[in-house]
Amino acid sequence: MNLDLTEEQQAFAAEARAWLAENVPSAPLPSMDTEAGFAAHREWEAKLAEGRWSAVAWPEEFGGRSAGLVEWVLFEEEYYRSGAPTRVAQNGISLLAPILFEHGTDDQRNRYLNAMTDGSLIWAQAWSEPGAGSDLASIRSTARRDDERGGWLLNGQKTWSSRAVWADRGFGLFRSDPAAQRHRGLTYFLFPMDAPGLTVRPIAQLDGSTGFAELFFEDVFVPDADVLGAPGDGWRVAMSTAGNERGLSLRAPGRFCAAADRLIDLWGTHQQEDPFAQDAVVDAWIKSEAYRLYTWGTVSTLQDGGDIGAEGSVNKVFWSELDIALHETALDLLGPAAELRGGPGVAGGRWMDDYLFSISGPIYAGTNEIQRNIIAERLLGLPRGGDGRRAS
Amino acid sequence: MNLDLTEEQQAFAAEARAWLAENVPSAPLPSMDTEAGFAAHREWEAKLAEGRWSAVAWPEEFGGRSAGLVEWVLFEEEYYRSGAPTRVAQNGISLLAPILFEHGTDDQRNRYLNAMTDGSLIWAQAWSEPGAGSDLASIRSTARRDDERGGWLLNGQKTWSSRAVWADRGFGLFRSDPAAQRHRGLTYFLFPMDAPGLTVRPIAQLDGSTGFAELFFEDVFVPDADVLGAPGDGWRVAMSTAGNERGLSLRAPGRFCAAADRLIDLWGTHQQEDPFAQDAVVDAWIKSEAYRLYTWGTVSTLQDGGDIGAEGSVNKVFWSELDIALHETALDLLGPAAELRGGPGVAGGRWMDDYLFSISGPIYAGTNEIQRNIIAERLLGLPRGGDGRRAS
Amino acid sequence: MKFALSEEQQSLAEALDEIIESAGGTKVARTWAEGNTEPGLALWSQLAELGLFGLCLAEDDGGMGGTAVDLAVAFERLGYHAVPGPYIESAALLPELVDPSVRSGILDGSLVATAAVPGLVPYALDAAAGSRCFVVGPDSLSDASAGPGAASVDRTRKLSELTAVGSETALQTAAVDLAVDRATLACSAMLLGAGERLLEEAVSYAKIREQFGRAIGEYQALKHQLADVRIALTFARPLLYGAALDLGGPDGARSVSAAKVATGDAANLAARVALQVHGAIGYTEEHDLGLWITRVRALLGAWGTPRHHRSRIASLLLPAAR
Amino acid sequence: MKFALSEEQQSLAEALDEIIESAGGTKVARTWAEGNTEPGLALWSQLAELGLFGLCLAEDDGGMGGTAVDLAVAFERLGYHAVPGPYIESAALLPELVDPSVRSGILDGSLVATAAVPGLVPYALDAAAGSRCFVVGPDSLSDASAGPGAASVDRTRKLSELTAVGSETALQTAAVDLAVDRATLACSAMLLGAGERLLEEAVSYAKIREQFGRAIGEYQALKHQLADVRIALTFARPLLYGAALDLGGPDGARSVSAAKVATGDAANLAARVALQVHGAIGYTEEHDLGLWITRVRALLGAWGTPRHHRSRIASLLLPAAR
Repeated sequence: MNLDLTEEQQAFAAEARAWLAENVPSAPLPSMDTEAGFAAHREWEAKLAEGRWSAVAWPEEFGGRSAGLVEWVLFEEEYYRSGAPTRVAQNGISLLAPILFEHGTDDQRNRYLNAMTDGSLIWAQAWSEPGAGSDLASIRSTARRDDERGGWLLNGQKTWSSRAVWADRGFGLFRSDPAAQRHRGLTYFLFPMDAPGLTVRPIAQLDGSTGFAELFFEDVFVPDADVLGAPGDGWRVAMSTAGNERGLSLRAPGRFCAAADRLIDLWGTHQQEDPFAQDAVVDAWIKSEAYRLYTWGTVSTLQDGGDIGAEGSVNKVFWSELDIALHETALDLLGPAAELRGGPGVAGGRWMDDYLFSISGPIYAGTNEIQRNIIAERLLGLPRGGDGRRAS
Repeated sequence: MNLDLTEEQQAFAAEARAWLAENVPSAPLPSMDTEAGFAAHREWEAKLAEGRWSAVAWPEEFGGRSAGLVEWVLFEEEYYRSGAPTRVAQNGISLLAPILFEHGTDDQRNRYLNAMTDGSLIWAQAWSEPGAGSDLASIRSTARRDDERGGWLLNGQKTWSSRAVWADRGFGLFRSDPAAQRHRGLTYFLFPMDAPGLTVRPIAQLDGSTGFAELFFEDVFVPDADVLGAPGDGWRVAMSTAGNERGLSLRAPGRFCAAADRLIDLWGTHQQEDPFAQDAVVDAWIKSEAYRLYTWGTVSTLQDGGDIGAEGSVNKVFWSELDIALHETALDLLGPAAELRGGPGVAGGRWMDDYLFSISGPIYAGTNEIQRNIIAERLLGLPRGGDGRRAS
Repeated sequence: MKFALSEEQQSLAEALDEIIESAGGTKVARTWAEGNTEPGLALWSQLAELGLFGLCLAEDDGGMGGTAVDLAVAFERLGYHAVPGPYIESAALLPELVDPSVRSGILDGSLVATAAVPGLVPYALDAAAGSRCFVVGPDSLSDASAGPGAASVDRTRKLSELTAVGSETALQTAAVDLAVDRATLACSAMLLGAGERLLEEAVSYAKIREQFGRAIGEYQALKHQLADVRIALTFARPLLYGAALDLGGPDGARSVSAAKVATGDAANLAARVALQVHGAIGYTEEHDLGLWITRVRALLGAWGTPRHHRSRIASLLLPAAR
Repeated sequence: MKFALSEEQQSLAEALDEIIESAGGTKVARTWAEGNTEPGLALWSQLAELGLFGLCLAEDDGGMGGTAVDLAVAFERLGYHAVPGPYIESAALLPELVDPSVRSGILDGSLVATAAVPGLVPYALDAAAGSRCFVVGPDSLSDASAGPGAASVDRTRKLSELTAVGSETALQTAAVDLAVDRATLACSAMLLGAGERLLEEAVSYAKIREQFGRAIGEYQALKHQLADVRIALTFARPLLYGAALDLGGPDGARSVSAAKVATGDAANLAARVALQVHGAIGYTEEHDLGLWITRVRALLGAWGTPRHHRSRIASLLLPAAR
């Protein structure tokens, strides 16, 4: 057992650190959920691509560096510690790309992967439907065969579609076999956001941002070339994404380590007023360390050919609760100034904005209730309730 | 709205305070779950009876003072603040007596009530059965009619019978109609602990005490005169006790206020070593205050003819969690000495002993899970689960 | 001893509910957040007519001669409906501190006053919507001018730094302390009202919203979270009333602090659970839930943070504490 | 980078499990609690044969030349089986502090040594069962005589105050600090093992125990409590291994403290939930559950309380902290 890095790995991390120090914008970009902010984040993706840092784990032909898992985690750690912007390309790079690599056609990979890395192709995800919530399989949007044009016609409604307002393309599941129930008869589609028949309605959020949207589909045509995996096989195809969303790729440990470091700095400047926050600050640091080390354990498991499976649920509950506790501690330290929304020169910095984001953590990517069911049933082997409820 | 006491009430509290100051043993009695301790507690009950403080709310003919609810709460507050011993007579006075007053015959009241107040008659309760846990209605012990002798023959097994090892008599429910299910066909019996056919097996506990026991009934005869309420009506009769057990009478606020006061004293002497315990100490005080004030609200409701109902469940969860948090804070303050069991001169005092008692709080008198179901379904009106589970 | 609301107090609560609901309920907060203060100020006038701003001011001073319990009852309703505006400042803090001419303006609703209390309340609420700003010092009162408004997490709240202008009026320290504690009590009542509303919204939603073919309120995990909210609110309420009875007495300070801590904790738990029960829909601006979630977050730090109040209690329980 | 146990480490754990289970498993703790140390001391000898007491001592010093990770692996098993006796003292604290003659006695199991570390570990464990007592000062070691044993919440633990006798042997401060941190690491591993066992017992019981006609493990409220225990233990474990890797290095102190805090918190949660799942039966002495519940409570305060370790982390993260 060791945490030793090879010389190559150390050099890789040093290269990333140096590049980020040189290139990360000194002032934070405006929120990616505004038009100007979206454009600024797109530019940042292009800059990343220039340095070939967009998707380090991808093959070089698609803009990556063929980096291993260890390097990928090292990069993420450097990325967040550098204060670099949140990735507007995340839906594509973290959620869609792993599926394209596994189930996509060569044509799909060639058309989409490179464009994802330089910011020219940003994806919206279209998982949820109104009224479905965590029950992702209760999909009512339909895909009807159009043999004449060699494709499908999408109809129905999706919601909580992230990045949808300014994204270029979207991906999601539609029911292609109207007779099939739940997980069966679904097909995975890729579609342009400006397709005729597709209407995007932004959803304003608690924190004032509008990054999510409702999507209305009226006979939106998708050619066969943009079906991902086999028709009817959508659920199985999508589940590798869901595993990813909950697993390593959604929350790199660097994010929490960097936030814990900022919290320690904040505490340093507020310690006189509030010595009693010590334990909460220390606990945030301990937990971010635990998350960092746990991730190395996961990397080791994956390198040995193991898989994460239901461990992803343990992970999700842990980081989402850590994220809230860490930000609540910061708000406590800030006192009455905590109430102010962030902006240049505001006393509380961006802590309140980040807090508002954190409280959505236990809801999205599978509520923490669903995750705890999965932990209890799949990891601990407890019986399912006889009440027809499903763990996921 | 006011918390003002009448002159009479103030005089009553002063009288109780003075008597307690004069009479409470200066050294704590040995545990009532030992033979010597049980005897010492019995003597203390006799002493209380001399001062007519055993059951202040009872009519004078039964050894009480006909005191009102307010006086009763005032007495309890004074009692706990004085450091007086725990009441070995509690099963009888708090659980059984309210039922005797409501459902008992004159003969039963005359035979039992006075003797409960002077320590000469201590009761064991016999609610639970092995394997039943919180499901009190799943009673399998039986009562068979014995017309010849004019009574009933009890058979079966009870467990978690408190005070049973040294008690004089016991009370509990038995299934008198073997064909009836669950809440129906049960009868409430009073029986001597030395009855032929009744075997008492003490159960040693985590904290080393043996206050609970298993009871084995083999044709234990109980005359008709010791059936409480009508045969077959036992569940309805017993439920007034269950309500009591969860309500006002089980945990007088004085108990927590006195413990919070001791915690504040402890903190005063450990503040240098552990300033960071401040918030936990303050929270224990706030919650004991909340409990005290809440109790006055309950008294006001009862005085106005209202009843507690499912509010008792809110109460039970709150005090049981407060009790644990308060004692954990004390253990934190004590540092490594916390580990020591209490005894004269021990550095940690009785805090660890009381902590061990506190962790049984969320289990007994209806687990906190059951109580939360009751709160959700009866107070909030949420639907019962379709899984056949009952709230109580 | 009667630790329960009187019929008059229950009627007061009902009267407030009716007026606020007739004025549009939560719509008032929404328009206020969008910068249109008209419906909010119209409601302000109606509540002035009811006597809200002189609720616990002596009748000789033009008030209703009520008690701090009445004040708590009224402010719980304001929190329940997420009513916007500097009510704490105008109705709880200032009436006994300002001179009679200002006071009469406050009482009849013609004057919307706000204030900062340096060290405790550094930013004044809704200075732009108000007609007078004050800085309340430890033993003084000054007129003030307001800096530009900054955005709060609660979109109905605009916060400004104040600069004292003109001469100070000297005040008794005890009078200032009492006024600040009364304002803190009002804030606690608002938190309790917001918490009760959050629980109500969550319970209603849990009864109708289905997941995996059943009402989510049937699932024990959500049931128990909601039960915990009920417990927290139920035990915060007597602390609020207890503080109202103690206000101005020897235990007033620690009782008010206890009420602020407990109502804040309970309301914060209510906000977290209500959001969890609603899921993503509760996180949208279209849904009213965010009004209370953000209000609770804002009020947690207003009129003394939990840190401030816990330390005040500590120093009163054990004088050697910091 | 390979942050996972090696096959050898897994074999070590299995070997320990086999020896301890053959020796009677939890029966060893029960007889020890009743004052019969014979089975416990027989197990002690067997574990000495396995090399436990020289596990991470250099081979030149007669040890196995293992790492602190091996030590953590072994002590997790001791905690899992609630093995009684001063193992932390003999196997983790003392081997590198005592002189070679004492050390060889410890290594071959003939010498059962215990110790107090004034300021951190005021009471020595099981002095009566042992053959040598030491007081470990900041830079010294002394033989010691033991006062009468006092009862711990854990009935397998008897605690004594020690009085130094004879002359002090001088030690390097760094060597003492390292030994104390190694002992703390061993204690953390024991906590994790106890926590894992508590979870295992609770899960097994939840599968078979019925209430209201169904296995209690079907009820979501208990499921989620058990899931939370799984989460806490899962994230405490990497901190334990991380601390083992860091031991003796520049981050050793804070990593060991983090491991002690996290394993203690996780094990304490496991104890609370396991008791809640079992109900009254778990509170009886007849049931084994109490062995781990009381062990966890005792170890929480041993080798540095959570307070001590959190404050140590704070002082290392931010030198200005106390």
